[in-house]
Amino acid sequence: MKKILVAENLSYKINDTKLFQNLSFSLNEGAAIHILGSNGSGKTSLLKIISGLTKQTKGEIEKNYNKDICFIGHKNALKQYLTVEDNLSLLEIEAHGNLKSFLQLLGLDKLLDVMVANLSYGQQKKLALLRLFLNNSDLLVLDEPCVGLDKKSQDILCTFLSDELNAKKALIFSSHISLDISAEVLQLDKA
Amino acid sequence: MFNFKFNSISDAIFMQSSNGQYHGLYVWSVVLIVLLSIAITFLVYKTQIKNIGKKIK
Amino acid sequence: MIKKFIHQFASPKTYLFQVDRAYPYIFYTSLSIYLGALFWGLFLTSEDFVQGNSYRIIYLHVPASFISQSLYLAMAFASAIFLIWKVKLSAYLVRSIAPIGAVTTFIALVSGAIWGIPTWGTWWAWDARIISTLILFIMYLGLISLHDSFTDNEKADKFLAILVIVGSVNIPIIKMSVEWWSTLHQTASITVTEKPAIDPSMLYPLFGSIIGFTGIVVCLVILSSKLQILKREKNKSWVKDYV
Amino acid sequence: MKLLKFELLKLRKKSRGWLGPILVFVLIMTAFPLTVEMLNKDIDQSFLSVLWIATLLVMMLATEDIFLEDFNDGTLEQMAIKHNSLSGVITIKIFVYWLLIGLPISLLGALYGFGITSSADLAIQLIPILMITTYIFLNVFSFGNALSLTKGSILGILITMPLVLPLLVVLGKVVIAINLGMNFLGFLFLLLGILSIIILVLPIIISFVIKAHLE
Repeated sequence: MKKILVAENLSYKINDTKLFQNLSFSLNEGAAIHILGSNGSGKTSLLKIISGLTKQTKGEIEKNYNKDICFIGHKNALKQYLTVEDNLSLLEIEAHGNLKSFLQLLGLDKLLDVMVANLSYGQQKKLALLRLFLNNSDLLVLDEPCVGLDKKSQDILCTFLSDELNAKKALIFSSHISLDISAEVLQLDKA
Repeated sequence: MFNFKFNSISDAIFMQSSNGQYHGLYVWSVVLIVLLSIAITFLVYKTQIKNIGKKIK
Repeated sequence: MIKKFIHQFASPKTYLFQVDRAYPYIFYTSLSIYLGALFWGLFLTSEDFVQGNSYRIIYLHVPASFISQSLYLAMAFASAIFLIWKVKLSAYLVRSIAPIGAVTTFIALVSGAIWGIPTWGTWWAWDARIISTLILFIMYLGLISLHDSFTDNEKADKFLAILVIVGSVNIPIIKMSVEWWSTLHQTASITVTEKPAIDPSMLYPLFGSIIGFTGIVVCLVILSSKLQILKREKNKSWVKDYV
Repeated sequence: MKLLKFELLKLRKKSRGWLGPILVFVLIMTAFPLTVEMLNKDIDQSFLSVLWIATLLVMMLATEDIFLEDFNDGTLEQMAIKHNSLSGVITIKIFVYWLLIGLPISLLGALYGFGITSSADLAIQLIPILMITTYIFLNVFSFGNALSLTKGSILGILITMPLVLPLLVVLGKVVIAINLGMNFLGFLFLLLGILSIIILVLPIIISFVIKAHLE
């Protein structure tokens, strides 16, 4: 088994507030980690550290993958004043083979000419998740992917993630809604 | 080198120069401004430190 | 190794204790030097041949403008240390020097303007040094407002340090360019390399006032940094003991 | 190249982002002659001063949104993860802004120069100078806006205005050089030198600042 991520004694603090201390875990390919914790326990910070946006205060993190990370955060990375089609090309997935089927699956196929600002929040979230569905990465980092999604889309997401895990990809995510994926739980609590 | 330049206090206040102008107003206002602004800055910091000290206690 | 050394000796705690011990000595010596030099300069020196008695403002103006520029240099130095070695104390120092710099620049500007009335016949001139001092003043205020607009202090420290360093590159350029643009101001009275252009009897009190004023400003910086440390470390246990 | 295409698309579709500053420039340059007497012969000289100040103001306005929007909607986050050199992305971003805002303003400024002073020489000389200065202004104000990201552009302007003053001095000298018809090329090379230093250094500093914002 190849280890995609190995974290040793990670600590992080913002302005002298300690969020987590001496956190150690490892992530194999084909495995998933579900980060749990109360509000303000540092879930988002941990995911940002893993994706390289933030630097940990202490500890080491070893990354072992070839391609880019697929990171889905709170922010959608969508341009409100552009149409869905333009946004797809900005995300560099307009030519992907599976694009059409996923658009149909999520019910976005009729909305290609609509400006993103005119979509509902859930639709925007689905559009943002297309970047995940058509990803080209070994490591998937998801921060609260289910917020604003209806039950049907959540199921689609779960099936997709299970398939990805079977395809030897690694997944680390935080979610308040439990997802139907076999995942190891990492509990973050305030020190 | 260490002799008083001015003969009386009023001379020192008015500071008449050899060209006849009185420069005392300028010199003394600058002295006043400099000393005052430094003193005020000192005061402001001292009180602020005192206040924050009370808060911490 | 250097990093370890700096971190050991630059903890806010040791700094505060050392500085508290030195403060009264610095304050009283520099105050007496400053007042003595002012007395000497204002009453004992003979009047200037060209400017008359108004030249005595030099003993107040030159120290202030010298300090206002040196303080910026000190800030740039502290910022570099902060960015390279991540020393917290130097970040505090940068933030605490800025308001003191603004005060001294203000003194330099006002005293210069008043000095200008009898000597140039105008209180303001679009002249190289005046403009660059004014810009320095605005920059000090800008630095303060930049730091204060961020609630996240660590971010604010980083941005402040970056801006200080970019500004320090720019200050000599501003000075050169404005000088190139036009100049009316007299050339510097004292430079390091050349023989001073003014009489020794006027020079000694000038040096005295510069040294004394520097000491007073150092005291102000100490107070300001103390306030900064107390504000930023108020949750630490040693601060409670200290107060 | 792909990035260049994307940034162009993003700015082109946001017409208030690029057309807005250009129209403001046109309005300022049109309003200026209304405030002075048309028979005044000194209008030639004050025209250039107004031109520099108008360019300065418009570049401030134009950079207001340069990082803020991408920061708010998360695009910057994705870019920082995807691209190893964020400074390259920033260079391209500023270049696109220059292409859509700086370049048209340079041409318009030359046009106004011809219209007001009716000197073709002046108009032609203005084009390269304006092209370089708009690029420098865009870089410097982007730096200010990166620092004051999410805190409003007033702060950004306040802290970067002092930094562009030397450039204004150079531009003031250029006015004399143009009027006397001498040493024009020297100034052009001076401006080019300033520009090349700024292009090399500022994007790196800006990327440092933006990374700190993303933390």
